[in-house]
Amino acid sequence: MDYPLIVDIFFLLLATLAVVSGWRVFCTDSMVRASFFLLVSFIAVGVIMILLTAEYLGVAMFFMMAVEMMVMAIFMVMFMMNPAGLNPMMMVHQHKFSIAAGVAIFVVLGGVALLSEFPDNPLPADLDPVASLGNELLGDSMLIFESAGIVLLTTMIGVVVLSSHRGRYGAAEEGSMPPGLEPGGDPAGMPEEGDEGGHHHCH
Amino acid sequence: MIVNELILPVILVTIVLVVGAYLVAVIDGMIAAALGTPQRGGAWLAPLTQGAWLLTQQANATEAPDWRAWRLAPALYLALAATGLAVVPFSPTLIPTDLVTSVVLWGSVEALATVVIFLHGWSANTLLALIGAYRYVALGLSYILISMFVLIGVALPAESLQFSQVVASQEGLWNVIRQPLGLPLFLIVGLGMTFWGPFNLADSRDLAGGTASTVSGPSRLVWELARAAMLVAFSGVAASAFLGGWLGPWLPGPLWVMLKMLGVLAVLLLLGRLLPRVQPERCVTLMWVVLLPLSFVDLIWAGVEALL
Amino acid sequence: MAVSWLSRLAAQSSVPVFPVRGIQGEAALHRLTLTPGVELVDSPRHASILLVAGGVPPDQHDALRRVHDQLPNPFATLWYRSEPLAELASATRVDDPDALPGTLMTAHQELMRGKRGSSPRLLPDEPPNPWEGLGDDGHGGEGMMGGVPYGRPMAMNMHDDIRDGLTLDSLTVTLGPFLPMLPPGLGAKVTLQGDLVQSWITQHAPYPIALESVFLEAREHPVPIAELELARARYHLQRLAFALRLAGLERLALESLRLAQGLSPDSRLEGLRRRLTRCGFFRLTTTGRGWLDETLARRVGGVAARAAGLEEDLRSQDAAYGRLKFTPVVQSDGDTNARWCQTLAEIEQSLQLARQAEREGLYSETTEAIETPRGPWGEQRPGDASGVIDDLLPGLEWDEAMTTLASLDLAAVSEWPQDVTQELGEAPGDGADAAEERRA
Amino acid sequence: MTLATLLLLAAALIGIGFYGALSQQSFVMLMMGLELILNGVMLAAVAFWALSGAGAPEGQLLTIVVMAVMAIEMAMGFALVVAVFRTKQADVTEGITGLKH
Repeated sequence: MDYPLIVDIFFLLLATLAVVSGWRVFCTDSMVRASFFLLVSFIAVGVIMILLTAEYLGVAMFFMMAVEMMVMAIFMVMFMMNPAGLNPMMMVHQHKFSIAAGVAIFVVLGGVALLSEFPDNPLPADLDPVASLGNELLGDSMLIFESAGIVLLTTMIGVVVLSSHRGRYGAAEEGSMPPGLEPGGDPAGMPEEGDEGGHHHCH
Repeated sequence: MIVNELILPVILVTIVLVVGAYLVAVIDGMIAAALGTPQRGGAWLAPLTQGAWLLTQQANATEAPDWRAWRLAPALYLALAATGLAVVPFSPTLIPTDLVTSVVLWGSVEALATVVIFLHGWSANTLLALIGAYRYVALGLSYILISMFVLIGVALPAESLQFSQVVASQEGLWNVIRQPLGLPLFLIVGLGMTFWGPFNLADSRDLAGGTASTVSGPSRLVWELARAAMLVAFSGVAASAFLGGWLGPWLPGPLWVMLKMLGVLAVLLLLGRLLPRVQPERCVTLMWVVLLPLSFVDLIWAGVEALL
Repeated sequence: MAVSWLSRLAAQSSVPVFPVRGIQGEAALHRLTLTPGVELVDSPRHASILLVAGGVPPDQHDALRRVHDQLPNPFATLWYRSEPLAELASATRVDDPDALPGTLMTAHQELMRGKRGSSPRLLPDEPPNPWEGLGDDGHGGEGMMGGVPYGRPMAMNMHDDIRDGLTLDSLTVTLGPFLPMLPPGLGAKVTLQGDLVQSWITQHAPYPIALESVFLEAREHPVPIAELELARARYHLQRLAFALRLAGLERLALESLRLAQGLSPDSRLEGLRRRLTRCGFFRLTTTGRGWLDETLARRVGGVAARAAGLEEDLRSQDAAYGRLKFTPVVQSDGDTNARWCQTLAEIEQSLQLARQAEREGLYSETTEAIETPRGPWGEQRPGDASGVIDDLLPGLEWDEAMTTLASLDLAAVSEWPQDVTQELGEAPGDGADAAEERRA
Repeated sequence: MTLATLLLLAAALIGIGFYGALSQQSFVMLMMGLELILNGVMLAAVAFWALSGAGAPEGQLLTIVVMAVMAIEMAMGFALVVAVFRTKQADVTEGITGLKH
């Protein structure tokens, strides 16, 4: 299948972007930056998918990965608050072995890609990718899927709300008591009983 | 072909975005004046003079910011607003980007907006901006969920994820009547994702401007412009998803879309001036315990209607 | 000339002013809020003019210099009833509140037209904590993240979680004394976990507030009750306006200020109260947090005490008030919400007392113990109560903490009345009040 | 944009992902390596679907499944990190020697 020149140019730019940002993930000094570099890599691949007319997948990639990377960045900040990566860090082990493994895998897979013969069966012209995906995914059972999805989400929210009493905003100790440092010991990282006379909690 | 597919949409989106953002500032100024804010000079000139002042002001620095992200975030937010506006169909033929999954694309604009707003607050490396960024992230997920459920509701009768099909499916009856819960929910999400008025938790007064608290000069201008532009893009999506887009008697389609967008904008800006800022804790509860279940009800309503 | 065209346009914009609220500067700022063409902004980065309103004690001049240097170029400074810093010899000083808006606008226009140079930087532009990293990666060379490349340790989880079961790293910062959300002069060292206040240590007490002169006169000789009560209502309305602005209700804040400005015994509060209730101020913005127990409430005194159910009001000891059948209004809850309900109720009560007293021409009788809007003034003036927030704010989210702070009136009462005339000269500046500030 | 170039790009992403997953000390960074590998896998799947599989719907389906796997991987991974962090106060791979606690 032949693509117009402009598509090829776009593809080249996006491929470079995807690889460079994918590589930057592991050599930036802040984890928040790392997760957003990964997001850029995902977005570049998503746009390539749209160029390949997988329009649903490409766009789904944007929003799935945006939320996922956002959560990832927040988890980083949860474990180490580090605005703007103020305190940079280098956290690498077995460096040489990893580089060798990465290069080896690239060479093997790249060799397979270049040397093997794949059938040349481009998309039929009358194919509607989104509809075909929807039919394959859900078939005729769309209603069942959708109601099951909503029920599941409701259950999740309900469980979170119930298990944390008033969630993030109230007495939540019962729902999220961490285990003790030794079996049967006091919970880790929890305040001592009785300090911080807690009228502002109970009011 | 290039003219029709590339240049024309870009020009259209740019013009609507710039004019729209200017109108947002003008309408907001007019509402403020009507509600008693003392003002000198006309509402039409005020945004221009304000913009000119920001252009003459120097951009400042903070201690060790993430320069790239800090300078890029306002531009990225503006780009997201442009992407959002690009999926709005202005007439059956005049559609900047007629992607078959344009409803999902709008969803990803909302998701990426969360990332960009977080970056804007995080990269400044100051306390108040960082708190603003956290707050938006804590709420962003609930905005995305509610908006996706509501938009799936309008996609069901259209049997398509394409905004032009969604508009076409409202030929007989607009979605605002067919799914009465949809538009109010969507408007609340809109105030949330542009952090405007009652849901302005990211750039709020108690944070001295939140994510924008340490930004000055041209980058602040771009950020404020982007916020207004996002409001414009949102009103475009709301007009096509619920108010029948280009449909309407007498007037040409694009004019109808613009009028409906103006209507949505006026409602949003008025709400923004009338309501107090919702406390973050209450906002989280409101989103997850009240509005999200309501969006399920809206979706089930839409599904049952589509089956009948 | 595109540039001159741009600057001509910029000169016409409303003047963005960042106010540094010093000792006795509030009254002028209330007037500025209602002035068209002047916009009071919350961040020095958003301003073209730094307005130092009122005196700043010498030990806070360093903080003032830092705020000064935060304004982006080009900017000017204006000193209202305040002695300019020694480095800024040519700075403009204004003492007349009526001339203030005009001077602000002229300064902004001259700045934009290039007729006035930008104020010079006062502090050297070097990082407060220079880079001290070791090694290629700058991680400080002490283990994976133990280094201090910017002279500060990495935020670590040093305190235990106190509210929500989510353990985040905590961050300690110093706030104030010119942060616009805090009472003027309040400085604190705050540890935050996410947006949750984990500890709050007040370092500078807020500046003493100046009451209207009628309260000080009431300590010396009987004064008309109507005048006293109107001044009281005005004081509360101005505090309400601050909280409403903080809550994003600009229009109601302005309404409240306008009401305060034109206050007469015939003024009515019903309109404002109705609009406040309708827009959901009590349901969406104020919290049921910030609860004061009896001891703390008594320490703060005034509205806060009565909102916590203490029927303490020196007015009930005054025979003239007795003739007006005065009984103190009280609430029971003692939280932020109750304090605002109490404030509104007291404004209404004051207006009603003023109406009655004006009809009957009543004068206050007791002079040794009067109830100021800030609290009881018996043996001594109401003192600084900012110590209570150290116990009150931990465990609240930032927004709740700010809402709570706005609802509390903590500053001591100054020995000088508001709007000291020119004869008293420099008094509201660095001299007398600064000494008092240190005593407080 | 041919099948070979697309697969080459996918191979590069997978290679970088492997490097990351093997070399990083932090759990979260390790997960990023895995996600980058899956990114390459998805690209390869879509490339085959579009250029070699004649639009068989299974190609797209595979990508959707991979996306779901990524979401689950992240949720499980974070649950694990949080659990380990709470017991051991460590978030690096070398901080734990066995998972039996």
